[in-house]
Amino acid sequence: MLEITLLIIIFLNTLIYSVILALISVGLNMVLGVLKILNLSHGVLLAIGAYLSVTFVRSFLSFGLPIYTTYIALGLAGIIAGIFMGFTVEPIILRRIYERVEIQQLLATFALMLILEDVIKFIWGPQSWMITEPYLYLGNLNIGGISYPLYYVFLMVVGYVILLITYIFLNATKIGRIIRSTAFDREISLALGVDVKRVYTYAFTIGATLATLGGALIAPTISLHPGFSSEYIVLSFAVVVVGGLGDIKGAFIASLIMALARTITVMVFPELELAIIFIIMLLVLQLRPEGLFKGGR
Amino acid sequence: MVLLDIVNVDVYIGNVHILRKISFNIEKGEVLGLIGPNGAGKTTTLKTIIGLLPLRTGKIVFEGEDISRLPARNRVGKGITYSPEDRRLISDLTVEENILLPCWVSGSMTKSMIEKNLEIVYKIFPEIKEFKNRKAKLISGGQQKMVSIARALVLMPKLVLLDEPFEGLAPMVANRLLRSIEAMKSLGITTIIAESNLRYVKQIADKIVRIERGEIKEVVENA
Amino acid sequence: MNNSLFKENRLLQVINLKKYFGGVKAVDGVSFHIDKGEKVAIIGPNGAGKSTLINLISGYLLPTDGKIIYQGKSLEKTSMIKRVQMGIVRSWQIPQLFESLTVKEALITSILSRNKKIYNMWKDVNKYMQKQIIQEVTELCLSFNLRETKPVKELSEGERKLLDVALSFSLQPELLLLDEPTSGVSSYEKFNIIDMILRVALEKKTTVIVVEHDIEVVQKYFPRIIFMNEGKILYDGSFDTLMGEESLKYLLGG
Amino acid sequence: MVKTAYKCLIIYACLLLFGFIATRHIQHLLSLSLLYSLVAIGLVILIGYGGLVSFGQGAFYAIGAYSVGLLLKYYGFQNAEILLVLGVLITTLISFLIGLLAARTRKLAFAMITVAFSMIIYTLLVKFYHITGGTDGLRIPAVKLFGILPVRGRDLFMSMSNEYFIIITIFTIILYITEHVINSPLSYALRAVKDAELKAVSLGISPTRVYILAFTYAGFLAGIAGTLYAFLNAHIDPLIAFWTTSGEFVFITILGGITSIYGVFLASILYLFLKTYLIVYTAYYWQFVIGFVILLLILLAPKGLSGIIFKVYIGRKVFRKS
Repeated sequence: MLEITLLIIIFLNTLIYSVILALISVGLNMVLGVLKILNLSHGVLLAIGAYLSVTFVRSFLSFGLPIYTTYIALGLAGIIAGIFMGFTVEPIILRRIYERVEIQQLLATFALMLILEDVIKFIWGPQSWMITEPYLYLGNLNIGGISYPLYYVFLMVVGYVILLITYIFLNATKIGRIIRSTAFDREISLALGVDVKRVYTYAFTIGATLATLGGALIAPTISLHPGFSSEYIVLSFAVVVVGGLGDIKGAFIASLIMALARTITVMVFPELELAIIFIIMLLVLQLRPEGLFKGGR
Repeated sequence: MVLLDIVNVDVYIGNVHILRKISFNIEKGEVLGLIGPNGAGKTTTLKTIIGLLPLRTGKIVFEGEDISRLPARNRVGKGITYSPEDRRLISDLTVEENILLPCWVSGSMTKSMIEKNLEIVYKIFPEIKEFKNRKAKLISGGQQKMVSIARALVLMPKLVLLDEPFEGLAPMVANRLLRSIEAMKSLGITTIIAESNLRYVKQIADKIVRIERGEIKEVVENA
Repeated sequence: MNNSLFKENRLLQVINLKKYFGGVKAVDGVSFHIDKGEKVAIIGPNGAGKSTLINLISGYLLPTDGKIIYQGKSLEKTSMIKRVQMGIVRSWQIPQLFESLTVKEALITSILSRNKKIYNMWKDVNKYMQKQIIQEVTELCLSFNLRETKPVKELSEGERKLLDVALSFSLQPELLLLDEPTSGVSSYEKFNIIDMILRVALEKKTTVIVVEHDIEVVQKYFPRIIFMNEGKILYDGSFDTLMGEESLKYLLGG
Repeated sequence: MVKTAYKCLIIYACLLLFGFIATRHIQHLLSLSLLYSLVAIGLVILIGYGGLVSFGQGAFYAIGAYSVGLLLKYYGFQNAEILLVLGVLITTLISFLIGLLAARTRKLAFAMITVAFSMIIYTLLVKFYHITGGTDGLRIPAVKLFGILPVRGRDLFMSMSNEYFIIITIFTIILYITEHVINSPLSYALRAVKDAELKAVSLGISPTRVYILAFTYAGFLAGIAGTLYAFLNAHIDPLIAFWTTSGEFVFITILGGITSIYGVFLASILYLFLKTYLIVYTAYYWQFVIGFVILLLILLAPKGLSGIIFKVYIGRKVFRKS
């Protein structure tokens, strides 16, 4: 009986952690695939989504709206933050560095990360923030005598729905396919008449929105403090490397693998909890530098 | 009536001088063969016309309008399309999605227009229909070549640029492609074919331009 | 002819060499041999497998099947760097060069590599600049009409081709493989370039294999021609007996 | 080479002189800047000459520092010179091993491998807290160099602090050695591989071997800087291994113009003083200002600080001619 409980919990933890990893790294990899820029400030987008949802949830509650509306607040915060960042950061900054050498691109997005982190501090202050209402409202689930927060299940379901919508968007809509073809071959897309500038803005906005939505979803589960997101960005590097640079589907599968590895490591050898993810990444870079799933593209 | 006029064009890639003062023109409805060995500058010429490479001096005039500084997508909008030498299909889209891509991009085409054009394309290349739902990476090189040309035709352009269209095609298919180009000609489509091999071009071109080391060597009317 | 003498003179032997890329037979059962001091031009239309053959001999690609015997040693598994040390040196069709160095520095880098001093990180380069090396650099620059102090990034396309060849010669190769040394240069420069290359090769007794598509160049400079098409050798001999120039031009697509 | 020796001696003399007049606080800052420039000088070799962007130098910095900390705590080595040598040896060895893994990759993959390594070190330092002290870090007592000179304190001439004296001395020596490295055959090979890897191979140069050597040297310098940091700072914590520290090193290198070791020397002084005073005056928003400066520099002056200086210089020359 205990074994089954354990298995269920491993399963749930893996899925939950993987959905967070996937939301941030699918977006990161999409930006990398289309714009050919590794956006070091992608992690801060997650933070912005999280912080904005604090504001939204707080104001919803202060207007006296019932707690269940805070879930709408979370979604709104994620989408608004993503669209706003997408339509400002890409046209104002990234567009100027496409022709530059890699190191300058990296450094520019690094600078952007520093700036955005302080903008967060400027708006929300250096103190910690918590919005536990949406988390507590759902209560707990009883799994074989162990109580398990239901909000995590909610997070997982919503996260997977968002990923599914993204998948459908990229595979079944015209714009989605145009984005994919631009990622695959920029030059030929130009020759087919694609407005590459606009595609870049769209792709970046979608990537950013995935991250901000991810931030909004995890916001109720953690205590937000400045700089909390810089760990997520390096985690998503690892995912992106394992999945293959620019490979969106690969990033999703790699998120699952990484989440499983982490969940198991936490139980067996907790000191290696995060290290294991980077160790897997190192191994993959050595054995299959193109990523695990190259050829399956 | 001159459709496209190329006047004293110089093109550099990096610091390398690729095209040296090239000039030629093509009449509306003509088929022009651009002939020259490997590395002579044929692909560069086509890429310059479609707008993938900038020219340093000279100008390109299309239907009386100087298009030298227009971005590629506006040139496509004016009715110029391009099928590259190395096919360059989007390998995880299906064959039909690849062909439809330019229609989706253009945005101004109605569903019925797209369907009509697609039908014409399938009439020219009937075998594409058989594998239209397969992923582009899963068809053979010759088939990819056909799809790449079909993709350039689906917009029913005024001018189509074909880079080595016969390369990799079986002789039978190549002959059919010749017939297709003739059919396109009767539809009023003007064609520039870049080839290193005279064999097929000789059979169809109205005019042959020979290019070597980035210089136009001769322009001959082909009887 | 005395058989052993014949063998002594033999530099390279290629036996039934094959290179397949998936279904594409880029080189399909090629055999020939080259003697010391020969000057050979490989010609053929687009996609005939000329460059692939050069890539196989230089070690940039490994063959699907077949043998490459160089000075009596079998090369199939030897790395490119090893082959360079054994005296097989190549140039590339589009010269990639060291843009941040000057002509002189590039040549010195190459000579230090030849002398196996290139990995030293504690000693000043000037300590290696004995008279003999300085003289060697000067001579190479003279032969190829290059100015020593000129930064590589300021060279013209013709000069880049020449530096590329000069770098190859600075390794004192036994066998020099040149992939289209005149492509990309204007028609009035092409004879000049081939002229310089062959003059130095004669002086240094270097064996040269050139991939070339310019019929005029081939006819004027190369006593032996290998004609390839679709991965196979169709002809190996002197230009005169090959066939009419017109039909050749047709085949090459000129 | 004589000229290099003079150059280094002059710099040494200036730094020495400065030590007599500067306040303790300024000396501390300058010492820290010199440590940063040591790491950045390694990056000049790796990025500027070799074209490989390492976002993992913070890890080697941390390994140097923690080698000292752990050797002191668990093995009780009291001789600073032994700690220094061991710390540098350990770091160099590890950077050689990581170099073996990383030298096969290029560009983004290389940057990511180094980030990954950095984060492994960081998480290990945090999670094995019973050994490393976790996020609280380790205290480093002032041990003695050659049994006489404590690595921290003011036992030397006038107002000069011991740590300042030790650091400027070692810094000058490294500067001198690095000048040699930059004029060595390997540096030419590095530039050759960076510009045209395939051509370098066809001249018989092995890119992997060249990159391993360069990477190891950069790790060696970061190791020296790290061990000295432990002596200087009395307290070390895992944040120095976090990837953003490595980002700072990369920034300094670019600010200094990527290929100039004197450029990064100036850049690291500029950066650390700027950062320190920004923290003093703006408390929370120093990152904003620094990020803004980086972004402006990249958008307006893509060649970095020495690029700007170069532009001004060229501008004058042109001006004079006309």
